[in-house]
Formats: sequence, structure tokens, C-alpha cells
Amino acid sequence: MARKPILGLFEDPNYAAEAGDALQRANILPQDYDFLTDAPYPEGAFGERHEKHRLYVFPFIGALIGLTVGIILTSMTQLAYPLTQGGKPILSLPPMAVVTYESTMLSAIIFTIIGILFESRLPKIKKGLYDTRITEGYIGVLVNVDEEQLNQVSGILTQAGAVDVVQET
Amino acid sequence: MAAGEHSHEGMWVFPAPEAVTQDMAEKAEAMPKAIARALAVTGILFALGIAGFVMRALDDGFGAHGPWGYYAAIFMFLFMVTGAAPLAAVAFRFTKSHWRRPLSRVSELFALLGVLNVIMFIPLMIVLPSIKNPEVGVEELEIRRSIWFETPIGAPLAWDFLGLLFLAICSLAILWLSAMPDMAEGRLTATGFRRKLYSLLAGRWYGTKRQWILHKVGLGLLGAFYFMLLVFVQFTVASDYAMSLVAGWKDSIFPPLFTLTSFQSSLGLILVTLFIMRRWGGYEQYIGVSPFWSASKILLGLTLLWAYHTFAFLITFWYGRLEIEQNVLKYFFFEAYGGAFAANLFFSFILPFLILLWNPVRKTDWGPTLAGLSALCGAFIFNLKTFVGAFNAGDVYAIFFEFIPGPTWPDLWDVFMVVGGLGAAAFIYLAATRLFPILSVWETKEGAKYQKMDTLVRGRYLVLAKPE
Amino acid sequence: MQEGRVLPSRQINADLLRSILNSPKWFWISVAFLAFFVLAAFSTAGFLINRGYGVTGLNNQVLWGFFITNFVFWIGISHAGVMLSAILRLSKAEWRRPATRAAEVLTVFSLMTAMLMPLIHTGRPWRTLYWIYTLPFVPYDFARGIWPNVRSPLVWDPSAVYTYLTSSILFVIIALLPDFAVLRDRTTGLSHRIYSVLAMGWQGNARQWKLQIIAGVLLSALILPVFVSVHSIVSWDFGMAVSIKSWHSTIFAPYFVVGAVHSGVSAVVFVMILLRWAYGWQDYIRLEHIDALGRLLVVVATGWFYFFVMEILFGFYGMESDELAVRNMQFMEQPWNILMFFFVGLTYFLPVGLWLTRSWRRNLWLMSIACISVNIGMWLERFLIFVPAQARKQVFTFNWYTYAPSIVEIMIIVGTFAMVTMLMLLLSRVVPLIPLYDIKEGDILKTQVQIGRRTVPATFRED
Amino acid sequence: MTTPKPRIDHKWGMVVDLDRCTGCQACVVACQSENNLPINTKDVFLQRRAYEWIRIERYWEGEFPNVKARFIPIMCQHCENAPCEPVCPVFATYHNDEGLNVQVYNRCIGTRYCANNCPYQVRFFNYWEPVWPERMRHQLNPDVTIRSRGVMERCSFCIQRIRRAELTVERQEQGKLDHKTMKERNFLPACAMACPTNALQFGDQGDASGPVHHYFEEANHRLEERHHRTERVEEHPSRVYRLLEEMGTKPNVIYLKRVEMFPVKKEA
Repeated sequence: MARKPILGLFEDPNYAAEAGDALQRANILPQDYDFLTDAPYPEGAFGERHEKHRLYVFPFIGALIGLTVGIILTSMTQLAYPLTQGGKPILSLPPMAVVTYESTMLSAIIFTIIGILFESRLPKIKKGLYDTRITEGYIGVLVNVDEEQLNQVSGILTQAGAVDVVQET
Repeated sequence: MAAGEHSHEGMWVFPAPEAVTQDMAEKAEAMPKAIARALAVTGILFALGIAGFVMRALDDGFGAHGPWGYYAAIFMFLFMVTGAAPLAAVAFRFTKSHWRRPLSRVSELFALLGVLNVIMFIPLMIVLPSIKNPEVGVEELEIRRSIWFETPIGAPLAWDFLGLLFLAICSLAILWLSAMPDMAEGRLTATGFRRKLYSLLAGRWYGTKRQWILHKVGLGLLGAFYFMLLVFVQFTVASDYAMSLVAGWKDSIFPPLFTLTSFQSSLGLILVTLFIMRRWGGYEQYIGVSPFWSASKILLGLTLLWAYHTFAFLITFWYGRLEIEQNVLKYFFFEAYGGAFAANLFFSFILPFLILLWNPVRKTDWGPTLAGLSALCGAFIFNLKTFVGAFNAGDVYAIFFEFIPGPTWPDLWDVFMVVGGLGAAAFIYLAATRLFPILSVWETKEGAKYQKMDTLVRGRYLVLAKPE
Repeated sequence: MQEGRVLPSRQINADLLRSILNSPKWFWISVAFLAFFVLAAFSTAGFLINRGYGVTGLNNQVLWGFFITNFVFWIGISHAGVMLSAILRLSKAEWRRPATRAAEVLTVFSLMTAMLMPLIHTGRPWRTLYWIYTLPFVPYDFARGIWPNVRSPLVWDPSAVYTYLTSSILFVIIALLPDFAVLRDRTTGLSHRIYSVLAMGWQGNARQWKLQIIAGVLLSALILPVFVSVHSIVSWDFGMAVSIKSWHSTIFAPYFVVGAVHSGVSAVVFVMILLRWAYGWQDYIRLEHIDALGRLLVVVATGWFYFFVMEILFGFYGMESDELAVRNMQFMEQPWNILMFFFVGLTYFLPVGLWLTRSWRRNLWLMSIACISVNIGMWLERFLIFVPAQARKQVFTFNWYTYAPSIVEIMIIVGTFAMVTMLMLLLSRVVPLIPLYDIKEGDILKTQVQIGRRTVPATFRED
Repeated sequence: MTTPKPRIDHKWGMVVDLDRCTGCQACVVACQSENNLPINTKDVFLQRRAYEWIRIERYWEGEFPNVKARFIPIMCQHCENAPCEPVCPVFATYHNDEGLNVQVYNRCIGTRYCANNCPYQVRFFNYWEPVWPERMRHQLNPDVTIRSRGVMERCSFCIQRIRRAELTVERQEQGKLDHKTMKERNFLPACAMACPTNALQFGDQGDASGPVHHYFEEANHRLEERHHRTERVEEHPSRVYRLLEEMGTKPNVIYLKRVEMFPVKKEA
């Protein structure tokens, strides 16, 4: 059966939270509803489920890759031109350390960015159900349910004090 | 972790104000066996140290500065660590951070060691070779390089000594001022000689509004003054006893590096003390994890900065091919004291960095403590390497440091002096903890007012109030 | 210490998007005015490259002049961004909120401008372009087996600066996603389509917000070490030069970094004051923010002064005649001693004097004066470190000579300032220079604690 | 890519005998014409952008009336630890295995870092495109490239002459190339050739019969034993010295102190 999104808009965060509780009572799974806000509320403000993420892995992988690339690149370029300069060794480490450090940080940061986008599931090609009022301070409760439950859910939302309930047309 | 509870377990503790006074009074009176034993042991070490000092004096006298390298090293270590320790209280009071509250008195108590520093410095004044060359030999300078170019009156000794003295006085003033409200409390609760002492020291403190305002302002001013004074004294002493004893070693980053090492190691020392108090001292309900966690970030920053300064020094000297630079590198970093430098690098940077890298570890009480401990060891090796090396670097009046000697190993008396110095410091500090309340009671109570757990929509969070 | 009231987010959107949705009339006029200078600078650079270096004031003694000074200056300015946003983010300082984005954007633009300087400075820029500037986009010219020399600080430079540039651009973009979403919802037509692409379909659900917050902290922690390394490496361009007395000093790296932060943060404060005045953002860039920045600046300035004293003092410490000659030139000889006087006064004593009093910190005019004077001073600082040392470095050669910039150099320098300002203005037309969501978050977390009769402002914290 | 193998392991060096130098500037002129240096016109001098691959520095010693002129010719010292080399981002200058500090004009991008980092002030930057009057076109040396604007240049010990000598030897002696045959070609840098008093002597440091061999022997020997000494001793006086020895640059040019027949009276 097809699942359809439905979005309730609330002015007061407390109502939104109550809507959340009501949905829980109507045993709708926590991963089926979501709170859309225009600013970060501290985690768990709506009693929503805790989001698990593996973001911290990315910078480490990135750093490792950057480190290897840096070392290979710097040593390779020095060995490729075996020209003595100023009596310094052909493979002189302190300069290597500098450039390698930069490459390490660079790739660590790039991987972090990738990680952030990946973990927050962006970019989203089709945005799904959305309402521009959310960025005006309204709090949206986005629920994904089976079609026959739609009316029940919209009832719950309006009961909880939704200013408006939007559905896909 | 309770439902919707959004702060780490045991991270924040809010002791009940009324309970604190009573409990602290009892703790101050009590004399646990452990502390008694520790006092005994450190006392013996102290005695050993004195013995070692006397023997050294008898063996070599105060003529040449060479044999006193290890004495200088241990003095510098104590000065570096204990001198910078009170800064923790000062600095975090400036930033109005609440987590500092259990930590501030612990750090301020180190002020008492300032006196020890001053006393230990006196022999070093005698052994330091004069800036003017007594008899000018072949390829020698008439005035050796030092930060006192044409030697103003009494330089360098008088100035260094005065600096240390003022430092000790200033830190004692900070301790006295910040302990005053607690001792005023102690007047009533304490018994015996403590009662007399407290009523003497607390003076006319009744906690009037005006007194509190003066208290705050006074601490702020003293703190700022202490900070500047400390940086200056570290600069003069460090460069007089290390850099200007190595002919032609010109290294402008050395004083900042010394200061940085002192910050790092003193923070480490404070964390270790806190940990001992929390685990075995029975102060668990006052010391949450938050001091460790917040301090760990700063410790990590300091660690990275230490590595950065060291690298900045190394690469500049490595790149410049000047002979003196090559010799300094060989002597202090690669050949003579190469092993020491490796150990220093490991303890001051690599180990703490690897520990503090992990957020879960930083949120414990043991993680930051371990890092702090290793930073402490790193600072110790740093001082041994630098000052023992500097004291034995040959002719101080030479044009530049040309002939590289080997490393200098300690003999028995040196070992005695080193352990003795550590013992003395520990002894004094332990004694101090019996004398003064080791937890700053007024700050703890104040903190309880400004922090609470509160609800936002559904979740419970920590609320921190910052007064203007 | 947040005064100021909590605003409804409709209000916040209206105010902060004002610069984008309806731009004032002075906007295009000023942009055109600046663009004129930028074009002039670029054509001058063309003339310079066409004719060769004879048209500058450089000579066999002073080989690095205004361009390098300006390069270091702009690199310095660029250090404001991360300094503010990263350190304040990590220390959870509430008053960072309006400052962060302007600072980061300033970072990006000043870095871009800075990197033009060494390019113009080299004798054969077209070669520099593919030989050195390809460094970040490694691997470089494999086809002809042409490698840059890793031993040279001039190769460390681009690697560091491009790392910094890339990461701060990404940093800004990530922080912009939610605000792009707001714009997407406010705009129509083409701009709507563009913003929808930029917003990447941002919804603002719990997960996205959580990662947004973590991203802020994590990226700050990662960029901070880069930021320190950048100016250190720039300083090593000079620190590695053994032959020029007073350059080969170990303290250069931290000294330059602190100086950079000093000038950079002042620049950011000035930019914030300008924004507040230009777009009427009194409710967002409040006096207490300026005040807090002022206090921070006192600390930074004093730290800088410490390093400055160390550098000078150990210059004398060596007692080497030729280094003393450089110092003598800096402090005793005209015109350098006058410049030196102004430099120390403008960089430390005047501004710190102004920042010490609370009421003066909160007076925008005095604050702007202080910040500008810091930046003039820091520009002079670089000039005084680089040029006298070269003019007096010779042990042997007879023809000592000093340096006076030619009109060509001056025009290009002016152009860089115009360029950064213009880019900032143009960007303020496209993205909000104050992060909307950050302000809103601040309002959400605001609360207060009742102690007796006094209500103390407080904030919710998640640890 | 690898550096070309040396045909025989040369290590070129020059010895400047200050006792013989009369400061006649012949070397300067010879160098200018040999190496296609642009003409130092008056305003080039006034801009302080003159090219002097070798220059004679003149110092006055003593008070009038008993005053002496001191001359010291300074050219690129071809240091072993040249500070100018490692700072070049594009390998435009490096140390080849004949002990020469070589400049690759095609690589140079003109950062001018090397010139900043040269303690002897012997590197010169082409501020303008070099121009010669029409009728002087034919006196340009075909063996030496003309440097375009925006590159550094400096004394090369007339490397073109070294190479030509090697080529001729290879052509005539069926390539049996050794110190002897090389010396028979008796090539010299322009300055050394032009010097009327033989103040400038050039040769292979390894060539025991050469003019410079024993001076370098002595100098290197002194350096060696100074490094292995552990305390200061009185060294026996010697004429041999290098410029700015404390910089640790180890130049391949050696100077011989002037012998004072009638030393200038110093005022007490």
C-alpha cells in the first residue's frame, strides 16, 4: 500500500511536542514522523528519537588518505629531481612535514564535508511535502503513513492544535 | 541517562549550600591515615634533598655553575609548574566559566610553594657566572650575551630575585583574598589553632555587599597583575639560566615556549590533584566531570600549541645553516640530549594528543588526568634537558657555542636533590591542604545559584546563568 | 549577557534578508565606485606585467616591497574569520552569533585577494600560475615531469593558503544551507530556482539540524590548526631567510599569527559596525557584541605586544653589528623611526586605550577609529619588518638603497582594498551576512534564572 | 629526470689573491662583454639596478695622509651550502656535481627570493627587457643566452667556456678527458683571463697540479680540524680565508689575505 506524507503546522513548540506524543500513543513508529523547524532546537526538545550518525569516522579516513597522499607526493617530487640544494638532503623531512600536514588537514576537512552531506541525506532531489511557513517560525510535524490512516493523523494533528494541516494534492 | 536528560552522567553536580559548610568543616578537621603517611614519606624525601644539596655544596662548592645543573633543573621545574598553577583559578574566573569552581582553590593553594621557589633560588644566584667577563681570553666576549645588555644595577640576580619574591607575595595575596570568605566561615566551625588562625586571617570579613564587590575587583586586579608578572619573570629567569649560558644561542621563541610548557604542565598538575581529591579524597559530590571535560579541551589546545612552537623553532634552525644553530640543534635536540628530547616530545605532545583526541575519553575524569600526568612528565624532562644542558655547555663567554660536549649524567647527590625537590613541594602542599579548606566554599555555593537543570519543551537541559 | 529582546522569526527574516530582497539605492552606486578602482588596479597590473618590473620602485637591494607587505596584510585579515567563528563556537560564546558569517566571508575574500599579490609580484606570473599555483590541485604537471621544490617556503605558502581557502569556503557553504532554504521560501522566479539548488532541498528536520550543529563545531576544530599553520608558513617565508638580518627569528610564526588575529578581528568589528549602520541591524549586532569583541581584542592586543617585545628584544640580544644596524635604522633613522612610532602607537596604545573603558567600547565611532588604526598599524608593521631589513642587509655591497613605491604599486594596493569591499558588498546582496538560524537558535535558548529579586539572563546548554 | 653524469668529477674553484688585486676593473669589463650583460646606463645605476656579476669593492683604510685603498673582487661564491638554492620554488637554481651553483633561466619565475637570501649580494634581477644598440648586436656572445626580463641571473664561472673546453677535448683527443687534457685547453673564466696580475686563479680543486688545489686543501683541512676539536687552540696564521665563514655557506671561492709590507699606522 502507498504511504503518503502529511504535514501539520504549529505555532507553539509545546503543541508540536504534544502532537508528537499523540502520534506515539496512536502507535505510529517514531521514524515515521519528523519535526521540521527553522532553527535548531536542542536535541530531544520534542521528545523525538535520537538520531544516530557516524560523522566522526569521516575526518579520520580523510586524514589518513591525506597523510599518505602528502607523504607520497612530497617524497616523490623530491626524489624525482635529485638536485642538491644548499647542502640539504635530497629527501629533507621538515619541509615534507609542512606540506604533508596541509594535505592531511585538507582531505580531512573535505571528507568531513562529504560526511555531513551524506549523514544529513543531502542533497535531496525531491523535497517531498513542505511548507514555506516553516521558515517563518512555524513548526512542522511531517508524518508518513498509509493512506487510510491519513484522516486519523490529520485529526490527531488538528486536535493537538495545528494551525494548518497540509497534504499532497 | 534519564529520559530526555541531555547532560552527561555525573558531568554537573550541584551541592546543596547548607550541606557544604558542615561537610567542609569536618573534612578540614579530619586527618586521614593516607595523608599522614604521605606527609611522612614526602618529609623523608625533603630531608634527602637537603642532604643532597649539602653534599653537593661540600663537593663542588659554589664556584662553578656546571655541577648545579640538576639543581637548576629541579628548581625550574617547580617554578614552572607551581608558578603557573594559580593562573588556572585567575584565568577561568576572568572567563566566568562555572566549571572552574571546584578547581580554583586547588590551583590557588600552589601559591604557598612560591616561598619554596624563592628560597631554592638563592643558591642559583650565587652560581650564575657574572655577565662581565672576569678575564677576557682568546676569542671571548667582554660582556656575554644576555637580556641585560649593559647590566643595569644588580642585574640579572637582583631582578630575577625580586621578580620571584613579588610573584610569591602576589600569589599569596590572591590565595588569602579568595580564601577569606571561607576562613570567615571557618571562624565559627573550626576548633583549636585553626579557629585562631582563621579569625586572624579572615579579619573583618562579614560578607557585606561592599566587601563582596571589593573582593571581586581585588581578585580581578591581582589576577591580571599576577599574569603579567609571571610571564615576565619566566622570561627573565628562563633566558638567564638557559639561553644566555649557551654562548651565542639566540632563540626568541624560547621564553614563549617555556611559558607555554608551564601552562600545559600546571594545568596537568591541577587535573591530577582534582582527580585524587575526587577519587580518594571524598569530594565526589563537589567535583563533577565537567571540570575535567572543559579543562581537557584547553589542555588539548595547549598541547597542540606546544608542538607548534617546538616545530617553529626546529624548522627555523634546521633551515638556517648557521654553525651555531647547527650546534644547538645537535646538542639539545639530536645528539647529546637527543633521547631526552624524544622523551620530551612523546610525553608533552604525542601521548596527551592521542589521549585527548577522543571525545568519549575527554568526558571521563581519568582521561584528562592521564594526559595531564604525561604533560607533567614532559615538562620535567624538558627542564632537565634544557637546564642541565645549558649549565654544562662550556665557555659562557665564547663568541659562539662551537664545541659540543656530551650529555651530563646525574650522580647520587643530583638524584637526591631532584627527588628532594619534588618531595618538598608535595610536603608543603599536603600540609597546606590540612590548613586551608581545599574546596573554595563560597564559589561552590555561588555556583549552585547560577546553574540548574531546566525543561525546554520536552527535554531537560543544563541552564547556565552568566551575571554581567 | 544578552540584552535585547527575543524576536519572532518572521521579524528576523524580514530584517536580515532586507539586504537581499530590497537593496538600498546607495548599493549599486558604491559598487560601481569600487569597481572603478578594481578595474584600474587590474589594468595597472597588466601594464606592469607588460613592461616588466622596472615600473615598480624595487631595486637590487629591496626586492620585496609593497606587494609582499600587502600579501601578508591580507593573509592577516583573513585570520579573523576562523579565529572568531571557530574559537567562539568551541567555547560556546553566545555573543558570537551575529559575528561568525561576516568573519568567514571576509576570510574567503581577503584570502583570494591576498593570493593575487605574489602572483603579480613574481617576474613571470604566467609561469607562476601553472607551476606554483597548481599546487593545491595536485597532481601537477605530470606530463612534462615538472615538480615544484618542496623545500622552498614559497611552495608551502600556496599549499597552506589553498587548504585554508578551500576549507573556509566549504565551511561557509555548509553553514549557509539553512539560510538558503529561507531565501528559497522567500524568493520567486529565477532566483528562487537558484536558491532551491543551493539549499539542496533543506527541510530543517531534526537530523539535519543536529548534523548542522555538529558540523559547526567539528569543522571549527579542524580549521583551527590550519588557520594557525597558514600565517606561520607565511612568516617562514621570512624566517627561513638567513641572509637578511632580523628576519631569521624563531618567534616569527606565533608573532605573525597573533598579529594577524589582532588585525583580523579588528577588521571584522569594523565590518560589523558598517553592516549595522548600512542595513539597520541594531537589534542583531548589538552594543554588547561589540563590547565583548572589544574585550577580546584587549587580550589579543596584549598578547601581540608580548611577542612584539620578544622579537625586538632578541633582535638586540645577538649583539651582531649588522642586525643592530637594521634595528638602528628602524628606530633611529628617518623616515623609518617616524613610521615605527606611528606603528606602535596605532597598533597598541591608541586602540587598547580606547578599549579599556566600557562606555568607549560601546561607542561605535571610537570603536571604528580603534579598529581602523589597528589595521593601519599592522600594515605598517609588516612594511617595517620587511623593507628596512632589506635596505640594510648588505655586508659587502656599496650601493645601499632604500625603497619608495611607484604609482603602479600604490594603485594596485588601493585596488585590493576596493576589491575586498566590493566583493563583500556584492555578497551581502546574495546571502545574509548574519546567519539567520544562529540568531533564532540564540533566541530559543534564551532563558533566565531568578536569584532573589534579580533575574539573571541564562542559556540552555546541551553538553 | 636525472642530472647529466659528469665526464670527470670536476670540482671547480677560484682563488682570489688580494695581494695582487689592483682594482683595475678589467675583470668587470670582461665579464660584462663575455656574458651578454645588458649595458648599465646611468639611470639603471641611479635606479640601483646595475648588473655586476663580478664587482670590485673599494675600501679606504687609515686616515689621511697615510691611507690605503683596499680592493676586493666579489662574484658568486658558488657555496656548497648555498642559502639561495633551497628557497627557489621551481628548482631554477641548484648545485650541480661540478661544485657549481647553476642558474636555469628557463625555469626561473622571478620570485627574487634567492637574491634576498644571498649574503654576498651577487644575484641580479632583470627589471627590464635587455636592449643593445643596433651596432652592438654582433658583439653578443653566441654561447650565452640573453636573459629575458623577470628572471634572476648571476656569475656562472663562465660555464659556457668549461663546456666548450670539454667538447673540444672530446673532439680532438678522442674523448680521453682528464685533468691534464682539460688543462691543456687552458680555458679560464673571462674575469680570470682578463686579470693582468693573475689575482684571480681558476681551476679544478681535485687537480693536484692545478693552481687552486693546495689552497682548497689547506682551507678544507682547517675547517675539518676545527669541527673535530673540542676546545679552542691557537691556529697557525694563514692567508687563506673565505667570506662570511660563520654563515656556514662553504664557498668555492677562496680569498688570500693581503700581505702588509707597510701596515697603516693605527691611531692609539
